Amino acid sequence: MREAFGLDGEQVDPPAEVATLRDLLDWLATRGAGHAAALAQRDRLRAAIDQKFVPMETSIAGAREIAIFPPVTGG
Amino acid sequence: MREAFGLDGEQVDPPAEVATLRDLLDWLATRGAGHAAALAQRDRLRAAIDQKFVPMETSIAGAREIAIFPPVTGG
Amino acid sequence: MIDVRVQAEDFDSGAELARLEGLGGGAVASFTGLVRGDGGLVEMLLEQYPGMTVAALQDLAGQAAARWPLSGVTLIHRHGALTPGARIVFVGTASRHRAAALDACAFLIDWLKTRAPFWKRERFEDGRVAWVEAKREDDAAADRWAL
Amino acid sequence: MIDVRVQAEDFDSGAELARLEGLGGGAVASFTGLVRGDGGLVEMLLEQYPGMTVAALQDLAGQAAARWPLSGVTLIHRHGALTPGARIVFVGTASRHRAAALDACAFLIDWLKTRAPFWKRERFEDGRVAWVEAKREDDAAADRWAL
Repeated sequence: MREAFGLDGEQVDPPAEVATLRDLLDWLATRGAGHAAALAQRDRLRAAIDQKFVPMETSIAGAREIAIFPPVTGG
Repeated sequence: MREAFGLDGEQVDPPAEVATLRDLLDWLATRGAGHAAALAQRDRLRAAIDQKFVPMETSIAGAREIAIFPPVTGG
Repeated sequence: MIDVRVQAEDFDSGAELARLEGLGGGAVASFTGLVRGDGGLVEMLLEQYPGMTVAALQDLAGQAAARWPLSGVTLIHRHGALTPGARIVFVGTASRHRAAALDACAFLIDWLKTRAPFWKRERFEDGRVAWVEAKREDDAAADRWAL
Repeated sequence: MIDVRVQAEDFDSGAELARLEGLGGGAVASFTGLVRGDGGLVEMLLEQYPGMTVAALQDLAGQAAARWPLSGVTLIHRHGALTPGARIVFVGTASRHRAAALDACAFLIDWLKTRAPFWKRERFEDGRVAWVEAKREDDAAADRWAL
């Protein structure tokens, strides 16, 4: 993700209708070709809000740190 | 088994109609109260011929050593 | 007794096993994952999401302890650059009952593969570098433990 | 690499684990069974059928190696008088794949429980001595591996 976005993290201020993580990904994908490509296989991505894994339906209200990951490959 | 039979092993010479291990157990059970009691739960017993586990249907022809066990409890 | 560690250094799986055996539990199961040198692999780089990793592993260990009667759980996961043959991960479980120890151990490694924030990047002899792709079969293995 | 041992002496499960980890297999699973001190147990006496025991364990290890792609199998089973906390049995498996190592390890301990010629006798604080009864659940656990 980091390589596809071309950055390690960014500060964003999404519009009010962006309520959930899924909304946020949809909105981020509109912000340039790199973002759209990185977010193309969106159904495989996972996300964490303030360092806890959460489903894509989760509200982003009040979130300080949102992380978007490709599928993990630990273990 | 050893305690129930009251012995560690015995030399037997069963009649010709005793063909399989199952026949042998049936025949042994007729040889006294201790034997009959030890062999009462016959369907739970296992047997080995010449130190290999075999099913009760196995022929005892040519067997040198036959061992009859209660269910094992190793591991 | 839950013991979770995320570290760059190697660990002594034999000592971990002995510690779990000393808990008086009757049954101890373990799993060690190691780097395979397939296809000319020279190095495996394990990246993590540092703020989250220990908490995620503690959560997994806690879920195992809630599902099975365990007297001990040890989870150790390395990060950083690892060479072929190196230990990556250790899962150890102690219980009164063998099924609980074995099942909890298998559960933990399956869930680690799909729910712990680690990513692997491989570097090969020919200079090629590639992120390891998540496997559908790992998702399937993890899903069999779903409630 | 199949290594089967039947012995009265204790063994070093950590060293066994390290040896399996050194085979380059990618995945190592282990199981250790220990004497539990339940109900005032003072001693567990493990009897075997000596002429048969090693061959029976070798047969089990061979069956595991035929069913899963294993680079190593270690089976150690003790006999004689053991006290609470003592190791009874060690099963270790190495493979390229974690499922093969884990499944083969679980298979081996399940089949050891029902197909290896060992019998346990327990002696308690109050002087009581009793043979351990085979458990129906052990038969069920072994049966799930039937072909």
